[in-house]
Amino acid sequence: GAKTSETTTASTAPQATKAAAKAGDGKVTVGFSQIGAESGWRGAETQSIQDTAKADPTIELKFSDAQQKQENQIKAIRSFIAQKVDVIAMAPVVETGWEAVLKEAKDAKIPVILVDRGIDKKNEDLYTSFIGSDFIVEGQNAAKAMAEHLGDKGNIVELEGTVGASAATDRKKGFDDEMKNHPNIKIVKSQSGDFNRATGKQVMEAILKSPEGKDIQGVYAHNDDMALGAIQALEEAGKKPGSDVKIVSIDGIKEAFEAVKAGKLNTVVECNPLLGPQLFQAAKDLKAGKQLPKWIKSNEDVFTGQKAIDALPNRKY
Amino acid sequence: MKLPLKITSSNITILATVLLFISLYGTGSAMFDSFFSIQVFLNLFVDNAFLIIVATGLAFVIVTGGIDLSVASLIALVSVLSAVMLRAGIHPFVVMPSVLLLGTIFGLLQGYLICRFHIHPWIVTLGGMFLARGTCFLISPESIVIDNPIYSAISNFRIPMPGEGSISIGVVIALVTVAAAVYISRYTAFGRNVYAIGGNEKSSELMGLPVYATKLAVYTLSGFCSALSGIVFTFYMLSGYGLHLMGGEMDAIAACVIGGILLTGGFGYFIGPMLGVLSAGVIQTMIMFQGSLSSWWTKIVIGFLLFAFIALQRVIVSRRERKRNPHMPKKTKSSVPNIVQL
Amino acid sequence: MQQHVLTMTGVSKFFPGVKALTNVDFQLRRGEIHALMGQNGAGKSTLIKVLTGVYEKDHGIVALNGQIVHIKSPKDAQALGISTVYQEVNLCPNLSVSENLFIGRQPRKRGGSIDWPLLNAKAEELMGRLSIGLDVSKPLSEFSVAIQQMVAIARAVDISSGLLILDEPTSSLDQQEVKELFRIMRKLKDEGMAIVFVTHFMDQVYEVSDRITVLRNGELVGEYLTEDLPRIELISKMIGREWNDEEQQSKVVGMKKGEVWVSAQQLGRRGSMEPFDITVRKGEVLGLAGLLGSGRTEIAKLIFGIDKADEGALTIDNDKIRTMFPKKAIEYGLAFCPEERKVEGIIGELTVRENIVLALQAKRGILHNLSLRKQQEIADHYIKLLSIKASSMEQRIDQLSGGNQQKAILARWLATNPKLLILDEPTRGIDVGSKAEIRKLILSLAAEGMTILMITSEWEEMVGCCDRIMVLRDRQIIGELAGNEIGEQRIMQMIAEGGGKNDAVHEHVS
Amino acid sequence: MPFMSMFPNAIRSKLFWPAVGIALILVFNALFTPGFFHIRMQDGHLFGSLIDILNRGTPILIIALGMTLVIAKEGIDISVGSVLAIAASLAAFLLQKHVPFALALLAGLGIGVVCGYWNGLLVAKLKIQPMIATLILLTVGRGIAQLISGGKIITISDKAYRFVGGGYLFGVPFAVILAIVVFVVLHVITRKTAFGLFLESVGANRISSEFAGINATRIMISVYVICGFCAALAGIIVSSNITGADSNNAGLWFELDAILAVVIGGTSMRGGRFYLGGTVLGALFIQTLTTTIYTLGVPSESVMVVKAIVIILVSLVQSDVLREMLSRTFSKKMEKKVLVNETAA
Ligand SMILES: Nc1ncnc2c1ncn2[C@@H]1O[C@H](COP(=O)(O)OP(=O)(O)OP(=O)(O)O)[C@@H](O)[C@H]1O
Ligand SMILES: Nc1ncnc2c1ncn2[C@@H]1O[C@H](COP(=O)(O)OP(=O)(O)OP(=O)(O)O)[C@@H](O)[C@H]1O
Ligand SMILES: [Mg+2]
Ligand SMILES: [Mg+2]
Repeated sequence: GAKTSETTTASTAPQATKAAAKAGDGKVTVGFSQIGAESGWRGAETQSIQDTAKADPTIELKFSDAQQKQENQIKAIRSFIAQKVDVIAMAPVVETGWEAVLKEAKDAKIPVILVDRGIDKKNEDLYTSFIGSDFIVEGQNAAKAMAEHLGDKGNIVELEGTVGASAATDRKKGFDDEMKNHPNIKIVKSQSGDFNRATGKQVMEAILKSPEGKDIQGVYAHNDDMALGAIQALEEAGKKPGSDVKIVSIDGIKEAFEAVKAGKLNTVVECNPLLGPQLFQAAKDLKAGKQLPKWIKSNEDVFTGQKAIDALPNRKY
Repeated sequence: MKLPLKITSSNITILATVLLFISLYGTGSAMFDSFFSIQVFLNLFVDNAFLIIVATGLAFVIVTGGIDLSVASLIALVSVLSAVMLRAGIHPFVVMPSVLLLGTIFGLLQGYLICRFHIHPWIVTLGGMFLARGTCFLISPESIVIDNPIYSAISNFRIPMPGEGSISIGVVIALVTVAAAVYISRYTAFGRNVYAIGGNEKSSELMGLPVYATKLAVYTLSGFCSALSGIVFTFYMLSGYGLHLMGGEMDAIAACVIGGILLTGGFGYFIGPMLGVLSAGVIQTMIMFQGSLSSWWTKIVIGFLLFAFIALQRVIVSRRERKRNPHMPKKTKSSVPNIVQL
Repeated sequence: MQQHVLTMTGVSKFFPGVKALTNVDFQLRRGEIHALMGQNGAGKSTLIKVLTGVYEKDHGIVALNGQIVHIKSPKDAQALGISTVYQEVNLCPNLSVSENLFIGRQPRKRGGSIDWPLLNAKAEELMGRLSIGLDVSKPLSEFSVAIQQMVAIARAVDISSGLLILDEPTSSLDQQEVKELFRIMRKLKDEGMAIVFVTHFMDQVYEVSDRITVLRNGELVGEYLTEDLPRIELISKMIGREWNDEEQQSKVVGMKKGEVWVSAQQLGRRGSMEPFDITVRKGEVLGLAGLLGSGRTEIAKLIFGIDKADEGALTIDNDKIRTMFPKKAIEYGLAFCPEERKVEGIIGELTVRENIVLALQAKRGILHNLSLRKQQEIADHYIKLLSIKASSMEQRIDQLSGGNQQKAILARWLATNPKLLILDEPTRGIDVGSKAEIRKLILSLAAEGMTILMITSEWEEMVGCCDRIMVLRDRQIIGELAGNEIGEQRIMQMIAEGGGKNDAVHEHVS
Repeated sequence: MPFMSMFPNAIRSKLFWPAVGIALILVFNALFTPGFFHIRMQDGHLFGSLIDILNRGTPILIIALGMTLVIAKEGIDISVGSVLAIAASLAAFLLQKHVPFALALLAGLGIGVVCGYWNGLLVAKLKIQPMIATLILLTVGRGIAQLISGGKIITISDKAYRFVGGGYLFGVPFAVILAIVVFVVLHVITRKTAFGLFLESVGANRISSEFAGINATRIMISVYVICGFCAALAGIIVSSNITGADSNNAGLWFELDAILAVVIGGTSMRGGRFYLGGTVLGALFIQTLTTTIYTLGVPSESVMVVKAIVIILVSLVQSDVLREMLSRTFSKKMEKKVLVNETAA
């Protein structure tokens, strides 16, 4: 839908804001502060945003990578303000600590769009819109899928993400909350696998050898990479992932879908990183003076069995 | 007072750094509009105040020939503790001194292990780093927002500067810290002992200097500076979080080295860490203004700019060193006739 | 008894495998200069370190002015008025001369901050008292060992109140500086100070000391009044057997006419050595004479390729060599025994054995590893040959006494079986007995056809060994002496006169 | 202790404490983790926690072996994690482009050597301080790895490549055999040639070594090259083991563990003497600790605290000063006893 609206925004926008008057060429300048490149998922998000911007001549993207550091993001936002961009977008590395700098943005009359991660609820007035999914809901969806696979009964292992990361905390929270409704399912072990494959595998190996690990029916991983590592560990231990041990994970990278096809992974809860088009559409709408909803939900789904196999050819990342 | 105004082997790195800083800033101004503005320059201080403080404290350790890897984690710990205490309703003016005290004790303990048992500082402070980070997660794995009005007020307070710019309280604290460090390093016995130990620890011992006490003090000071930096950082972030400043110790060390402080100890001026921080800050700002590098290119470019900076610095320094006549007449000539009389 | 400033009774100190001191008594009276004598490794430095709290003693009592004291660190010692110059120069190379002199006791301004101008002024005055004019604000590392030694002495002298200990302070000083030092020592003595003085120079002992204590193998031999103890007897007591002057073998006079083997043509390095010509003939002992800092070491370093020459050329065995580096030099059969043993010589953490075989191994290359047995054989051979005193060849070399470290470095180079042996101050810090042995060794090596290039500040030694002497001044060769011309007086004269025209050059170079 | 008496005194004392550390953790496991020592054959290979420790420990172990040499030279290499990622990404990338296995492997190892050479040049020739010199590659290297892989995880399907880190030879993990080979080769290089002597001598006193005719620059560069090679090999093992090259996370923070292993193994950060055997024990100690933590299911939040406490305890135990303090109080008691006996007699 981005292509059609482009001409209208280009012609109506010029005098809308102070910044645009400066730019004068009708371009929408967006400063985007990305967290980093810690996972394939985030890489896909970055790719989507950069590709969309490149394909659209009316967009000028200022991209800044914060290398996982909040202070770098704050600096980036300051520099966007200094450069007088039209819209600031960011994927906040944490929920808290944005008050001061977002206020500066507000004082400079630059709207802020949050992408894929939210910030503290108290600061809702400091940003215009949030585009993305809800980690808690993802966790809940994963729990529902798991309960279904296990017939509401069994022992499971939870592979957590990086300690302290909001995706990890919320996916755990959503999952655990939902599991309260399924009292016969027991989480016998919960360990951090740092969101990566090697650690995921190593942790799973150790768990399998612990007393509690002898009798498990399910593994819930906060992301696909850890699930893929766990699958290997299970196979090496002589278990059959997918049938002996049900596996549910979140994100939806291509390899996970392949694993579903191979029967080794049961459910993938999607968390869509391709937010580029939605982001720039929102930016243009803002410049055009339109009102935006506070939460623009990304298009997401839960894939199990045949549904995943069908979706596989269309996966981009 | 004989300030080192002539170029010597010890201040050449500083001069090289200043030179490179200015030329980088010049390049940035030429390349990007609004790069050359008071506020962009002042932002270098505003955004890096905490790093200046912590690097300055760390510099004392490095000059004695030691290292402190726990500094960044300690900052994170201070932020988390402050947040938790404030959430519990403790008054900010109780919170601040108590986290300062905690940081100081933390440094003291590390120093004790290092000095008393001769364990290598790398190991002790690596342990300290894990301990501080781990404690953060034990206290709260999530980030905690700080909404205390006093903290918010301090955080938002800006001191206007001439020419449409302003600085934060943190900057003031940082500048005071640097000034204090420069003074201590040059005008107190403690400061001079720090250099002596870095030059030759055994000799210092034989000269009767209080080596043990000085080293202990240096690690304690580093802990104190980390805690102070942690407070400034907490103002800056208004949140407490265990993942804050991951890998920040490397930034601090790099700042010291860029600022001409030798990791082997004994050399360097305490204005250096601040210059190092500013230089790294300019590189970062340039990349932000450039605004089209992907994540990996950002890393590569930052790394290469860092490399170019250090390599140029080395070239300038070694050029000067070669030019300088390394040999001086070691004796007054008057001694020659005397010998003949013998 | 009450004039005893210091009494040490029954002091023992053991290191793993070594009895460095066994049951030693030592007394020091007010207003005396007391020489502590003994061979390398006799325990002199250890006694001093025990006294000043560097080492903890295993047994014994130390009393200062009649009161038993427990000195646990050099700091305690200083607080009790004992100040020390240790054998190895122990200052901070990164600090300025003035700071090294006053660190720990800097003059303060009223606010409590260090008064730098005053500090520098005081430092200048202090160095002036020792007749040394230098820029005291320069880092110590920019000065030669001699200057560093003088700075250490100046510091100790200035600190001391009651007791001053000097462990081989004169080893790298020239005669003028030694004279100056003695003048000060006498003055301090007259003021009632007690001074302990360690040296291997017999002349100096007799010139300045009042009393002598002799140690041998960590045991006390006895305490004597200097005037009652003839030189020969002192040496006998130190080495534990009869000693006669005939052992001082002398060279075969007569210039050797071997072919030119190494020669330098206008070899030089900007800022460090004026271009010079030099020829070394096979089988001769060639000496480089000059004052400290005259450029003798520079010549040696250029020939050995440690400093890269930026002009001129070097010819060895008719091969013209443009760039020299140590490995190549060793392959040509050169060996270089450097003067600053702590930084350029020993590798402190390694064992005596490893230190001895190092250069030979470097010569053989990385792949032709010497087997452990072979290494042990070599080490054993040289430990015996040079009578190196070590508890075993697996002892760390930095635990050896200073003189024995020097011998181990000599052993390192002898092991490469060199054709040209460059010795820069080879006998610095070596006791009389060993000195004679080393001199004997040099002469016998020369007799066997080894060429030797020798740098020494002991002109007597130079005169006694060399067939030919090049005289240097201000980084230039100003003359040559051969055969019968050689004599201490001649050398001094040459240095004093010969370089008159070079003063301008000197300004230019610095 | 018959095993220990095989080694000379100095080495023995260096190996002793890490060995005790490992033993303590194992005893702890024997008491509190049932089945920890259980090893069985499964699909024709050994299977059990102990095998896991060896298997998972290999990447850190191999890197730590290389790091030992660098530290012996009074250097440090904090870029190993990034080098690891580069090597893994490059090899995986080439395999994806259907380059033959052998070539991909060579390219992966080769890039490690190049990275090591670069570090060596910066340190030995440009005389940049080691930590900063390698900090540059730490930053740049991760970027290069991501550049090669496009920030994604490259899946590896090549059978031969998978065997390197995931296969078994005679029932033993092949990676473990590789680690043993690396150890033996390094041992031979350092102890059967003069390399070890030269390295220790350069590490202890560079100037003296140069005076003695050793080419210090070449020695310094070669240790970084060896370290780079080791890091690359570890990268291949890691990526092969998870059948994917993860340019973002592979080898993250490995440098800290590797350095820790070296220091626990008795090699001083101040250069000079080094102990490859000690490093092996150090690495195994760290891995035993890690595996134990995972097996026990220590809450994720407290893993770091546990690790910190163990590190500090181990280094305290290793400290000569503490041992001397203890032995002194002990010998004082003995002395008193002797005195009592004497007076009694
Ligand atoms: N730290 C140490 N560890 C082990 N042995 C030592 C140590 N220090 C000295 N020794 C040994 O103690 C003995 C006495 O050494 P000391 O340095 O006192 O000799 P010295 O009389 O000063 O000799 P020199 O004239 O050569 O300086 C020597 O055999 C030496 O090897
Ligand atoms: N001004 C100086 N700055 C730094 N190093 C110096 C200086 N002057 C001399 N040196 C060093 O001191 C040592 C001795 O210097 P030099 O070779 O000039 O003296 P020398 O004639 O050999 O006398 P000696 O060796 O007896 O001191 C050399 O290693 C030289 O590099
Ligand atoms: Mg001595
Ligand atoms: Mg000399």
